[in-house]
Amino acid sequence: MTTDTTPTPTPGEDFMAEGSPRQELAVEQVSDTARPDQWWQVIWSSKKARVGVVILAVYVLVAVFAPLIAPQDPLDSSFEPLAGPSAANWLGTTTSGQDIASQLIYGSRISLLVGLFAGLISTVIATVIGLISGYAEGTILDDLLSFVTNVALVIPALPLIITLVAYSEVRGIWLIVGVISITSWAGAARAKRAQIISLRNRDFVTAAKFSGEGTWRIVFREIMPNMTSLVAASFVGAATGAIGAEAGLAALGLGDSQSVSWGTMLYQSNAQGAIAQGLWLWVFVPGLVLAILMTAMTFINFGVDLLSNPHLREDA
Amino acid sequence: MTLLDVRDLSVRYEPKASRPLDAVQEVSFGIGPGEFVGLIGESGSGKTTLGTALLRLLQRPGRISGGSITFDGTDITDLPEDDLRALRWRDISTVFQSSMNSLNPVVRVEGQFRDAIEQHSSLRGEAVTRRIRELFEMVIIDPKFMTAFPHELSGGMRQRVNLALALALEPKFILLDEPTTGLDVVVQHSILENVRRLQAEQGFAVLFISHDIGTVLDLSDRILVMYAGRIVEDQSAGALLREPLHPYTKGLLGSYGDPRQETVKITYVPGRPPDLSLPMVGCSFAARCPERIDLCLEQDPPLVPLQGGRAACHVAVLQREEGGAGPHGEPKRGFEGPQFVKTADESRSALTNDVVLSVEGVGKVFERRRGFTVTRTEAVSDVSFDLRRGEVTALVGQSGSGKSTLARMITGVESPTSGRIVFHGPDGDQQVSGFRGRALRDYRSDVQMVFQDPYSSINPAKRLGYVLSRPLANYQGLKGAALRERVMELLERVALTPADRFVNRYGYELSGGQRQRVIIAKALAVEPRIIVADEPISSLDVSIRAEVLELLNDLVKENDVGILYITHDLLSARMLSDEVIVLNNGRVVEQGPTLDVIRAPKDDYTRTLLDAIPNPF
Amino acid sequence: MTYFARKFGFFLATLWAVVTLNFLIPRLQPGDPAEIMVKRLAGKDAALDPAQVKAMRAMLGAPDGSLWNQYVSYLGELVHGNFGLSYTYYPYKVTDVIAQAFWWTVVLVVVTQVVSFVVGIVLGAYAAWRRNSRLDSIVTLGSTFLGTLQPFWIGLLLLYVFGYSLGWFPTSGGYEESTPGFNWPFIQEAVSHSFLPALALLIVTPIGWILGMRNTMIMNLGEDYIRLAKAKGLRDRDVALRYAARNALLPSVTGFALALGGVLGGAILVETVFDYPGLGRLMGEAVQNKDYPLLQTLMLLTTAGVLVANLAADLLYGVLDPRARRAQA
Amino acid sequence: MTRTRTKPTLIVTGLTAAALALTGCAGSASQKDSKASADGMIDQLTFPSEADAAVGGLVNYNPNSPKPLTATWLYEPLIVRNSLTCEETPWLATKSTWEGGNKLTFDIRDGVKWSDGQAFTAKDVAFTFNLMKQYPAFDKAGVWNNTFGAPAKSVTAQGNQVVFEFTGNAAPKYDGIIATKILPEHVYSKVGDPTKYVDKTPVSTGPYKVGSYNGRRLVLERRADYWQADKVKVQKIVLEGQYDAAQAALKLRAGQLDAYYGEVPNPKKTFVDADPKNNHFYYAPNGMTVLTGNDQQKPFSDVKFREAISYAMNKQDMSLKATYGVMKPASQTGLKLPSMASLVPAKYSGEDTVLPYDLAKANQLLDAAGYKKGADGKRTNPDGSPLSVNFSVQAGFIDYQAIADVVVKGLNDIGVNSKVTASAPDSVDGQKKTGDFQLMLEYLHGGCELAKNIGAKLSSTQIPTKTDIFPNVQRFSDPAVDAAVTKLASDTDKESQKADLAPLVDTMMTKFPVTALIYAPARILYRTDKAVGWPSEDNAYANPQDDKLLVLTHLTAPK
Repeated sequence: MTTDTTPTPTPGEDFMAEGSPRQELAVEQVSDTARPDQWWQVIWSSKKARVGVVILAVYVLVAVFAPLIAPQDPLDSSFEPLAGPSAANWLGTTTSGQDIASQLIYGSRISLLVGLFAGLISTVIATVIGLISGYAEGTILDDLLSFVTNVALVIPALPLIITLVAYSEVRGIWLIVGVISITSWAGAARAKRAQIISLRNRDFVTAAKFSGEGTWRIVFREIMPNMTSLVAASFVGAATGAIGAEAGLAALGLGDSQSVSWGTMLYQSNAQGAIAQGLWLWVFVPGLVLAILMTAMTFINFGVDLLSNPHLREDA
Repeated sequence: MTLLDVRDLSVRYEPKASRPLDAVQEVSFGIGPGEFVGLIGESGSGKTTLGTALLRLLQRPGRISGGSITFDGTDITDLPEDDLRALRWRDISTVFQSSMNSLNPVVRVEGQFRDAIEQHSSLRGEAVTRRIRELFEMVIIDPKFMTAFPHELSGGMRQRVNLALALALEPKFILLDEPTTGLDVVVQHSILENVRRLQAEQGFAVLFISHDIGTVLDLSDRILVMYAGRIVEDQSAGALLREPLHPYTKGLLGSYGDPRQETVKITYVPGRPPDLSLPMVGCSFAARCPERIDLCLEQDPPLVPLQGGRAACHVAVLQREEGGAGPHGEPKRGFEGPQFVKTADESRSALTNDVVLSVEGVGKVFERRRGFTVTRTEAVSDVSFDLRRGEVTALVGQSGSGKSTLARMITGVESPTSGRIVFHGPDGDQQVSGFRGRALRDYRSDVQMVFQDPYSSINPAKRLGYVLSRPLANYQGLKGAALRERVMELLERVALTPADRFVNRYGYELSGGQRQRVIIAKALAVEPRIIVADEPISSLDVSIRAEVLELLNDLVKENDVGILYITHDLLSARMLSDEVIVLNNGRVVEQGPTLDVIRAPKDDYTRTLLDAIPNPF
Repeated sequence: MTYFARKFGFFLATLWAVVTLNFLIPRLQPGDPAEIMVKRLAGKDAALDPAQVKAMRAMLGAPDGSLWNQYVSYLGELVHGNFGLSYTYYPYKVTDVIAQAFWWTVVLVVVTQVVSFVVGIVLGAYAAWRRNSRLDSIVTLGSTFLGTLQPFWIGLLLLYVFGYSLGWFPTSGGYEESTPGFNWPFIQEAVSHSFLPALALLIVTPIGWILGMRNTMIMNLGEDYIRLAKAKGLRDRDVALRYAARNALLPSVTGFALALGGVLGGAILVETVFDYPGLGRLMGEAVQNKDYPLLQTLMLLTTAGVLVANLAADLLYGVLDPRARRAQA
Repeated sequence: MTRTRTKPTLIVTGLTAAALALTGCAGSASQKDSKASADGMIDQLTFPSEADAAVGGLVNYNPNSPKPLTATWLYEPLIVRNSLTCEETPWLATKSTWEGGNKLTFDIRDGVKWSDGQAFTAKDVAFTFNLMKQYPAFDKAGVWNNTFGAPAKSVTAQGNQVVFEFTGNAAPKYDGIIATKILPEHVYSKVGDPTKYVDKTPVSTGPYKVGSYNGRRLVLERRADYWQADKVKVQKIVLEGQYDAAQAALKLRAGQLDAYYGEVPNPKKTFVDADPKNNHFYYAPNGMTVLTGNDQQKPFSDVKFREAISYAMNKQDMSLKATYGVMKPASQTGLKLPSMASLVPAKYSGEDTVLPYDLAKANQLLDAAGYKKGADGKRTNPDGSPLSVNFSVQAGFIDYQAIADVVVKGLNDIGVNSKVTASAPDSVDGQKKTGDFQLMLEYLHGGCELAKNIGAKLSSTQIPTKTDIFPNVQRFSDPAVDAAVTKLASDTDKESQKADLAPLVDTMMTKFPVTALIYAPARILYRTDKAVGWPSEDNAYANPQDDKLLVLTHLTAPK
């Protein structure tokens, strides 16, 4: 293989790629033309997703380095209550003398944690149920799992969440994560079921059977890797939903009241009639940062969607 | 005067995330009124892109990057969409490749005629209906199907409807883009007959795009051969058959042979077409060309007039200039590349080895329960044959003939409803019927499968090494270095060498032929006694089919494995098999040693299948 | 035939599952409805007067017997269409209570859903057709941002701006001085009172439709029948509407039915923020008051509504998509 | 801080408020109101709806239904007792007389007419109470059962008197009996089960009759033939809408509401400051928030420990953080001061019974009691085992959570390792029943029936059971105290009651069964532009929240 002219540099091309300008004698060449773009390239190719990734990165940094960034301890109630913005309290203080800016900064931790874990758990549930159900399509097992999925899908989630949270003895972040997870998986499970139904009759699945693979291995090692983009999209979607749900629950007064989150900030500020007292920032800033985070994550999902749906590419 | 005049047309795809690609490069040709022109090329050659460009239907990121298209005196290259609209369908219409998708699934067929007719003519109401009825009759479809939805029509009917739709406004030019691909040979034939008849009657011009030179040859007045985005040869059909100029054309022609002959040779073009997104020096076919000379590597041959046609080949030009006596020798008619030869003697030595699996009077009835009615479909009835060690049995028939059902029963996926299948394995005879779990898995260490579509039968998310290692790990318990060594061996065995270049590749990085080799290697991994090969070549480009056949042939000889070769194509059956079983509607209509069946077919159906083999000679 | 039997069987099975869940969930919660009622009534709950609790328990008469017996009698009552007496509005029947709130929510939800569906579909289709245009970006980005806003937060914002600062709309309730019924003053009041809640729902809901429609439509635009329609020289409008949008609409139709469940959930928040006298608020109240019969019936009604909507969507799908019709036949 | 407003769980309501709380300029109906008319009459006052019903149109005035449209203005009680000062105002009864604790006689007022014109008699009263016997669900006063005192034997009308005879001492039932709404026999005797009776056309003795109701807005019109019509100056009362704090504040500021009884945080800033001349509030101490340890478990079973931590409570801070400084630190006597000052035993009178915040003293007490401080600053139990306190707080009760933070800070400051666990209010109620808790916040009601309040709090007979929450949540048990409570309960005489109370107060002050933190209010926020005469700190003639009838008779048009 002679390579006498410099190949056009291509991102992601490895040294083995034989796309030399003179393709002579490359009788058995292995080309990279058919290789799909790497997932990060695809996501990054969307302007929206780029914006989303950058914003999310900022939030993550703020959450990780909250102790360094936040001017105060968010639970320290030793400041003068109801103070306006100042050097010590950038956004003023709450009625119980806590620093609003610090609460806002620390609040990102709860939102991101809930998003991460509730998104993960919900995605795992959805994936396992969706994959098994779809792979077993037409059997009793599928009927059963589809039934459970459909029931979970039609039951109005919010009343269910409210009842579940009201039932629980202790309200902590893990409860919220758990409740959100178990009420939010059904839609994704259904999508995955549909997807695996379209994949399970592919020849490579039959081929795997002929390789002597067991069912679990076929489902999770052979088929699932072909659904990564769908799984990723459903994870990002679930995480976004979970962040919103956590805020919603907390704002209803059903959150973990011992931790600082944007939802609890909203709840506290409203319960204290913050607007009536002129504490604008206390009410509107948490809602705004929340919406920005969720928008950013939705933007990222625009990018992820491109993976599973090449038709959507070439935009942004 | 030409109806359609294409000059230096180039089409460029510019995806944001990857390299731009010139799918069509400076193509020039013309089509006269009423002329029937074939456009041949393998997948990826740019023929469909060219067709789409002619229709001005290119979508981003593709665009016409140069040249011009003149239709009936009007330059339509940059004609505004509004002006173009007047021309569309009234003058230029089309039939697309995928008959499944080119009709709007939610609108009745009649409506899809009506909107086009009303858009471009003054016909309204009942007159339109009459016209549609007329069109239906023209393509020999009962007009009662006018009110059907597309999904209610069979594939063949749908394509006839598409044809009728294309003719609705009596256009001057119709682009047929692989209109019969995916249809049964018999149906294919009747549709093409139809096209030819209508063209003769109505005198429209046709550009017929196909990957299969056989289908186009007898229809076309003139043939364009396309390779890597360029036209490499342009000759009248007769001249092309008589004296193909470009080696690639020779390769295409060489893919066919007459199965009745004593010795059948079919050639194949090794390798794969170049990556059009990379710059190219020299002739784009040079890498695969057996007649290549040094000049081919340095200079891109222009498409020049030659022998009344045109060709883009240095060698052909030099040979003609030299009159056949020069350093480049005589022009050769055949393709000088690798070939797969089967003699009659080889075929005659068949049917002597041990039987490894016998199918005894097998029938299969499917029952579908819908409400209170039960529909019984007899997919297979009373089929008997043997599979022998080191021999190939071909199961020939169209889709729906029951071949796949038989394959499923033989691989243990389904049970016969009557008769029995006996596997004469190392542990004694074993009746094959609806194995489950462990038993099925064990049985599959003896029976393996090669699939029709090499594109979907390799897991796109896994490296080849992994794909090949799984059966070894599962059935032979190999691990670590031993496993890896065996994987390499397998790759070498199917000539994917050097193996270490392939072992970490993904399936989609390979060409179709290479992929099919991987599948074969995988089937070989467990050293099975039987391989069921379900149409292993039908989705491959014509030019490389023989390559896979040859490999299978070698395997039979060397590994002493019995192959059940399922196909609709008697030529490949002749090349590969020792015994042929012709299935029609689930019944065996003819069965016997391959040569006997092909040379002296007793059944009409067998004859129809034989006729369907394109015979350019 | 089987198709319908299957659908209906599933409908019944789901209904049963939901009925059972509805029965269980409220009972799994801590708290005694009588105590809670007394707390709320007395207005100084911590001084829980045992005599009053006793009286209240005698009045509400619930819950007694084992969970299983309660369940059996619950099912029996349901079969007879007897949903019991509301604890909160004792001695009114649950059905009477719900009847009061029913139309408020149904009108609000149906109007907003239909409007947001139509708006979403139209905007989504247009964005896909004019893909990558400025309008496409505005629609996609804007609806994304609005769609991630929390409904109650939006509610607050609207209340503040339009209710209080500008004073254009009333800020709470469903009406004021008029008498409910089919009379002009009432309709006027009802419309002006519903406007802000409807707007709050409208801001948040179309995003799903817009993005869903846009994506399916973009996918459909790549289909051969669209190319053929263009090749036929049809006008853009015909291609966009009759070919692309008509097909892209199909998945949204089933989505529409499923979304109803979510909307009813969202209505709890919005109705509460706006003090709107509908089912959502009633449900919030029922949760607070542990009004089991009311809560059960509301959840049953909601889920049954969603189920029926799903069934209807399946049937509608058959009408819209001839391919599904054959599968049903 | 009573849990007066409905803050638990679903508090979206809170949100509304916030937005509403802005400028309040949505003028409408009640704006075109009434100025004082010449005769000192007031045209109309608007109060929030009493039935906090989400749906209108379900009319029911039956005073014993869970949510009548109004429970205040139609049916009347026998006697109104100001729950702050415990002064009684005769109402439908002119006089009550105990004979021992077993027999109670009411003199029924003459000249009272039902709103349908029929005369009100003692028979109606006897009928009402006998109805309770027949339908226990009606027996909110517990007359016929043995909660707090012996059940009744009979209730009979004797001329213009009604005589209650009990099987034993029933003195603590007095509060419930006098507050019972009297029903017309000629109506309620014909309706079958009165608990299931939907009373749409009330026949009542009260100052108002129903004018109109459109499902949302209840208009009550003054009865000219009311028995004390001369005292009622308000022509029309409108009950409309349910508001949360901020919403109410707005409505009040805009003059669309004339009084509001729920919690409004920071009433001074959100309401009074907007119009100091007309806007006023009165948060009367009505009980107190107490810190309740489980007295049957370590470490709260140790009196010394309870005493020590009582000094670590920064009540000023709690007052500030939880109530914006409105509610004052509470007296450890368990009595609401100053309104019950007269009941404070001589031993403590003149002394400041509010325990000081004194960490040094707390530390010193703990050291002395053997709770040693380890190297890490954390104390251990006297037996050396680790000491840690889990504080269950009702999630969503913002003021409780604010107090809890201060409590935990105080405890940690003296080396008692503590943490807060927020649980659903209902779960906390569950813990009250099971006793499965260490420390929580709770309410001690300062009602007039001392035996039912501070008495019940300390009596071992009032420890919660698995099914019922009784007041002695801390599970304090002392036979001497039980005896004192029994004595107090059976006494009907004020002076001897005071003497009976002394050992209970002493127990509070020395045994610290619970630690008093800050007072909890009975609230009113009101406007004086249309009516004056509202109760206030200076003139606490009525409990502003509970005694609305009494307040009404004091309202006059401003001069």
